Amino acid sequence: MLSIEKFSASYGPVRALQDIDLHVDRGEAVCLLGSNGAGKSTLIRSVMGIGPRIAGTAHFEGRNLLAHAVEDRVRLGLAVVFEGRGILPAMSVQENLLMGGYCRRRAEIAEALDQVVTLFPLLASRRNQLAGTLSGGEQQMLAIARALMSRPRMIMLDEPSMGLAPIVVEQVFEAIAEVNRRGVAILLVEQNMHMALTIANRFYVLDRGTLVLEGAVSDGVLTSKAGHVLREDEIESAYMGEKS
Amino acid sequence: MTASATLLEIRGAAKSFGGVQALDGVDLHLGTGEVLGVIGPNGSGKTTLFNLLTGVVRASGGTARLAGANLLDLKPWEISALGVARTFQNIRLALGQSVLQNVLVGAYRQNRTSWWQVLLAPHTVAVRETQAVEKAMEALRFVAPALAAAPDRIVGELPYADRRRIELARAVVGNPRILLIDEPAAGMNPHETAEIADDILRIAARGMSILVIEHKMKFIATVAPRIAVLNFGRKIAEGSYEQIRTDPHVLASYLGRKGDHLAASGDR
Amino acid sequence: MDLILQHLVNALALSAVYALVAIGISLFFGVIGIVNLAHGDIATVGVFASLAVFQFLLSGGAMDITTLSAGMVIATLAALAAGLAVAAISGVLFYRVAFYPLRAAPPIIGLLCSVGVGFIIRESILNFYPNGRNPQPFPSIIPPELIEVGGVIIQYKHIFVIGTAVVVMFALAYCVERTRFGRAMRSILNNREVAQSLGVSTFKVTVALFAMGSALAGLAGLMNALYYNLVQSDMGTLLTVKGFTAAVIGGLGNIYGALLGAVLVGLIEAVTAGFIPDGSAYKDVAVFGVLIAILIARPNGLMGRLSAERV
Amino acid sequence: MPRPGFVVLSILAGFAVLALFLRKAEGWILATVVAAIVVGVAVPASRQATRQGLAMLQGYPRAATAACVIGAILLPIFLQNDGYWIHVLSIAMIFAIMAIGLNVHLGEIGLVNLGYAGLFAVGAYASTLLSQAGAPFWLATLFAMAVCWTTGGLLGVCSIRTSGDYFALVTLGFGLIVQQLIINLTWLTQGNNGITNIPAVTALGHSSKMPIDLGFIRLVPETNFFYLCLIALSGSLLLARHYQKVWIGRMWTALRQDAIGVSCFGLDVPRFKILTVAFGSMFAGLAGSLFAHEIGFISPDDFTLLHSVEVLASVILGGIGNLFGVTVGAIILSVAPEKLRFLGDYRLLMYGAMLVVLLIYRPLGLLPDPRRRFESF
Amino acid sequence: QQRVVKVAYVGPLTGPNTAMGIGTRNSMDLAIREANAANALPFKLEMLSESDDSKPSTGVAAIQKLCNDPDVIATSAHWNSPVALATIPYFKQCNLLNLVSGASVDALTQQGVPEMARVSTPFGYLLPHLAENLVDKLKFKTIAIVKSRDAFGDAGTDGFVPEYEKRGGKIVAVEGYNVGDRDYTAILTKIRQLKPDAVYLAGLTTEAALVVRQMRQLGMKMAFVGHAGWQTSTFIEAAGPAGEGAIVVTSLPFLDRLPDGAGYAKRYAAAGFKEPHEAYGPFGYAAGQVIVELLRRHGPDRKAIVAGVRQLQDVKTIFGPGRFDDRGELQPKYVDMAVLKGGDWVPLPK
Ligand SMILES: Nc1ncnc2c1ncn2[C@@H]1O[C@H](COP(=O)(O)OP(=O)(O)OP(=O)(O)O)[C@@H](O)[C@H]1O
Ligand SMILES: Nc1ncnc2c1ncn2[C@@H]1O[C@H](COP(=O)(O)OP(=O)(O)OP(=O)(O)O)[C@@H](O)[C@H]1O
Ligand SMILES: [Mg+2]
Ligand SMILES: [Mg+2]
Repeated sequence: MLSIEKFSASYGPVRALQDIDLHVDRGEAVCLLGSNGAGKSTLIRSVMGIGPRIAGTAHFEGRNLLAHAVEDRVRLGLAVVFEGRGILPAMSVQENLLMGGYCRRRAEIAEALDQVVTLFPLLASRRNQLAGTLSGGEQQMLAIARALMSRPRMIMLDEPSMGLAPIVVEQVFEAIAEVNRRGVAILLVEQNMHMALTIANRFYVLDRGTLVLEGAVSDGVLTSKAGHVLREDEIESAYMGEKS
Repeated sequence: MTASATLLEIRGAAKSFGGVQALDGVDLHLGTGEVLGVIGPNGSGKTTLFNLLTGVVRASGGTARLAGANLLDLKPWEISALGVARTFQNIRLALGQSVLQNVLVGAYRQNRTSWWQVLLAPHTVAVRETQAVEKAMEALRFVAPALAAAPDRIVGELPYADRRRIELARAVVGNPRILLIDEPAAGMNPHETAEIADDILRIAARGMSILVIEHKMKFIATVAPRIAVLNFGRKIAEGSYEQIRTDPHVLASYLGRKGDHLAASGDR
Repeated sequence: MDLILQHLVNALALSAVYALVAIGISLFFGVIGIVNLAHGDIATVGVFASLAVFQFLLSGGAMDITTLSAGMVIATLAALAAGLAVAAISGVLFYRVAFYPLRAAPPIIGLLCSVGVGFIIRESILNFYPNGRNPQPFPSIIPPELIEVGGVIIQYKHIFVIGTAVVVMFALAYCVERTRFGRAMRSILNNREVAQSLGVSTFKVTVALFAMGSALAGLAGLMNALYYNLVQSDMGTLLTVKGFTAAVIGGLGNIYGALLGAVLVGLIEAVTAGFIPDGSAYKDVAVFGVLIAILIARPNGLMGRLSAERV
Repeated sequence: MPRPGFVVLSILAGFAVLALFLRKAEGWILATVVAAIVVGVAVPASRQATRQGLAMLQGYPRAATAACVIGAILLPIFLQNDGYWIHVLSIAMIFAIMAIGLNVHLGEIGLVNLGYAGLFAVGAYASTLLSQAGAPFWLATLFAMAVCWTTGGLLGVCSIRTSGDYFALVTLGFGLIVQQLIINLTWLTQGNNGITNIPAVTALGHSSKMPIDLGFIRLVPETNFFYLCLIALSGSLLLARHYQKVWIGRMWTALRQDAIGVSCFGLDVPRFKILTVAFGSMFAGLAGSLFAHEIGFISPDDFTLLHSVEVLASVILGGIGNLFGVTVGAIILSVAPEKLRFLGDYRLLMYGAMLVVLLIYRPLGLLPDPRRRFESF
Repeated sequence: QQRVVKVAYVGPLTGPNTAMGIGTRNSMDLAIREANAANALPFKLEMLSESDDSKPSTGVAAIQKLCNDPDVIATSAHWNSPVALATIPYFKQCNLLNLVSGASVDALTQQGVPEMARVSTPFGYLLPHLAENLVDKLKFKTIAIVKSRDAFGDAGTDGFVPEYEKRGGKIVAVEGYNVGDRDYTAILTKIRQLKPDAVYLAGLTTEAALVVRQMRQLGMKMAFVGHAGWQTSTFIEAAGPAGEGAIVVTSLPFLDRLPDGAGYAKRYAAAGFKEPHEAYGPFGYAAGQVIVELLRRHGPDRKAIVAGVRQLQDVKTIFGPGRFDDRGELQPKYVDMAVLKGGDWVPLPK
């Protein structure tokens, strides 16, 4: 579904991504792990078209993403939850959600709105509050809900559990799993590795801009690409690099 | 905790935003040198409590006594003068400035001079400036040794975790009596979370009293011997981690069914 | 009493003329976050386009239209339509040439750039429009008769401009607050990157906005021209200053606020000019005095947006 | 050649070429030079060149500064004693002083001031009135600076609550009100007729109306003010730079980006804002006093909104926040209209076009302040 | 080798009032061209012009530029009074003659500066004439004044009010406005209530046209009077039918009442200037004639020319034979009354 090849990006002299090869297949949930500054957010932003890119290709459903303007990538079925939430602060909760369905038809929006609100009942009671005045966690819920509004074929989530109460984290992961079960592909960036691996089919580990490990998960068992069985702390040390 | 050492005494702190009752009469006390964890569901009023205590938001009721003064009546800079410093949930740094410049902002209070002095007594001013830089570097070495090696890096180019550390350094540089820390471990991986926990314990060991908000239970259990739980702007429980993790209200509203979040090798 | 009522009527009509500009300025601010100081000059472009059509169609004839004929009606409609269209086009052009390259720059740069554009427009009309240096009569198509109600004189054009302003305000407010297009416009100001990643084509939406806002400026200019029947190349400056003032008093970004602000400005001017001996010269002082007082009491204007910023 | 020597020589050569350009470039030569500059601005490579050139200068700050000072001192001679251009450059330096002051408002704490000409007027009239009452020039100037400092403080009070475009409108109103008051308080200001016969500046028996006789050369009387303005400009630059470098400058930056944040670290934001706005306004007093005594005549027409916009444009085009940049910006913008005179009626048209083109290709100014990359205010 | 001798016009060639500046400049140029063509002088004259933009500071810069050009021997400068006031010290400093052809504030020639002289008519001569005509001839006993808040409006009022009251007229209101205003209904409504015999507008064209239009729209039928400041062709167009019947006191000569008016008009047209000569053209022409005469008598020498102006007791200009008085004013001054009739300014029937 999404396939990225030889992808590199840099901020001026700072190289943030180097020759990344990554793919997400139809209906898959893929988890991208890595320590701070590894380049996870950069990858997601660049795929969406608002980050830097200097080399490489990215295809979505066989179409060349890089040839599409940012807004058209949404129409292809891509949705994103940014790190730091990316809500529209001066617009109400309701309007934020409606903006999520910007590319959808009216009837679809109404339906999606119902579903999203059942997932996050709190949002329903705050419909007319300005999104900028929500608490950090509330904003995070709004961002996830908004991404679901566009009925995407694939969602990229950048640290969706950040700042959420434990009980909500559970709900959010359940929701992601549920969305995934309905056939939406997921690319998930998470620090909360344990949780992330409960819903992922495969995982990548990024360290200082390069992919260092890649593998599959099934029933809680992690296997590397080469077929070795891995423990979670082995992955951890992979992305901690020399730091620890 | 013994009441005799109480440094900060919050009574009935309340705040409403239009229809939303963000805080609804919260009582808390903080002892000298103590670390108090504050947890609670999203939107339960934790950050608002910090905002009241630092004068960023006007309270609609209650008192917070520190050294005879009621913080809820004071302006932010007056509160700062009493020795209260904080970090922000949404990092607030000057992104275009260097690490050192940002930390120096925290040293403002001890090292300021008057506008006239700047003009007429450049020497005094220069001495103060050097002192401030020394203090800032020391704070950096204390909470972010890696950054102390590169104090001229521009903050906007640093990853998230480093920015959090700079905020922490900026808060401790003024040697405050009370430190308010809002979700220091958000967006950090387990390893970094552990580092931050360690930092906080070391800060506390220097005699600063700390109020810390966090959603990561492992973290909060490590740093805070006593934890207050807020929900809908009220305190619903208070006690050690062991006490609150079994509290049915806390379980239902915050921790969730699975309850024990330390068991997993994750970080909750 | 008559006198007071008469002043009130005058003030309201004046307010309506200001309101149309203020609404446009407020709209631009609310959507792209830039105070467009060329707004009044775009209005002038529309006016002169319209004037050109009139001069062509009526070539040589009297500029004051008194008799109603089919030809006249067509000429009038053509001229007005031309005014709106040219204003819209020049607004889009102005966006593409000047604002688009600056879309990521701080708003103050946009403000200064609009000052430069204002210069270009004014000086171009001055130099290139035939006899552009001098004020020129604009045809009066509104019947000049007066309605006298108990000593108070009401002119048809009073009713005309007030009506237009109110209709435009409601239509625009609906468009911005309630429609998909309006939401898309506001989302761009909130966060450009996020808006794009939700599927908003920022370029197309902004072009549409400039077309709409500039046509609105053209309308404001035409109202002004029809009201005073005299136009000149620098008439836009006054419109911008008054419109900006009214928009700020009402609260930038709020379209109802713009109207309220305009009414206030109109009233203050009428009161100082009408009731204080030799007060006319001080009306700007009065307006700005009140403005400063209002802003100190309500920093975001009378109906300004709630701040969405929190800590 | 050793590099510092190269730096000094190239700067001095620059001044000489500038003088030649000002005096001699006319008609086609001028048009070509202007076109070349415009093209240069539009070409990205030139940005690179500017940066490299500046980097070289920064490598030898002392040599560069010394060369600039010497070059400026020699400029009247380079200009071959041409009183007209010496006068124009004096006025340009006065504008540069204003730009430095406005930069404190706009650049340091992000306040858009559309009424700086109002402060300029306050300074000019304050100084003139005292000077006509018999006070010496330096006293009148100090008085003007004090009056502007106070007036600026009042504006600062307005800035506590209002910000952004709202403050812009308050200052726009302020500028307008000042102008109206000057027009109407005729007993004090002589209204529209303006004040004529502002006394010349005298020091040590030398009057600014007299030529400077150096024995081997007699410099035209305009040179007096040229040097006076040069001293004032250098002083202003040093002063602004000095405040920028200590904690005050740091807090300016921090305040501009996050007022709530700094208030939590002990900064009394309202007080600090008032003092800052007052500080920035003080420069208008200096500039106003110089202007009044240089022209010898002031009237409300010299202090219109257009003048405010001109100062604003200087700051923005020069490079917000960069003291050197705003100085250069102000000098370019006040010399350009003189050089564009040959355009006659099309002068203002070209001025507007130039403004737009420069902004499009150099949105952060000719010499941008690198610290501002992450900002948008 | 022939010496270059330059004379210059400085005035509003850009900015507001451009039409006036250009008309005057062209007319002066015409006089210079004629002198050159007739070989009236042993050298050729070159005509320079600078714009003062109607701004004092620009004016000062322009004069300084001319001062520093030693070839410039005489000038005629400034249409706007504030600008003319501002530059006096500079003319004085470099001994350059300013033979004013537009600016009308009396003070210009009252400061004892020998470099200042004038061919045009100052307000001092106009306003008593207006007052006299309004009271004695037209019988307007009450009047409301609408004036611009600038030197022009001030001069128009200060010189008028005492004269008018001295003759028994009554001022019922004085209302100022700021140049650039477009709406006068508030002050006109106030004036309507007072029912004066006439409204006197002391200001310039655009505002005059707006005021008279708005007066008529408010149903005010009283007379509309003023002075030459707005006696322009633009006013006729801009005011439209509302302007019909407006009365002004004028220093702007009706060409057919001047000895050489018709010839001047013909030659101006023949010279191929793009712009009309406008009302001040004859003064520009006269200034050119006087300067040529001075150069003929005293040669290209700034000081000699300045000294020579007040001694000039027999000069022929477009206004006929004239002489300069000891203030430097060309006498006799032209004053007349005009009325807007049938779309043109015509002399007020005696
Ligand atoms: N705007 C920028 N300018 C310069 N460098 C940047 C910028 N944004 C990010 N970087 C650098 O790029 C690298 C990758 O950053 P990125 O934000 O993608 O990391 P991340 O893996 O998402 O980290 P985190 O877990 O902290 O979110 C980091 O080293 C960072 O310093
Ligand atoms: N300025 C405001 N206007 C309106 N409502 C507000 C404002 N600030 C906070 N609130 C509301 O007050 C409630 C408490 O917010 P607060 O930020 O204190 O929550 P929190 O406990 O810190 O949550 P989180 O853990 O998600 O950060 C929230 O429901 C929020 O929406
Ligand atoms: Mg990230
Ligand atoms: Mg919070």
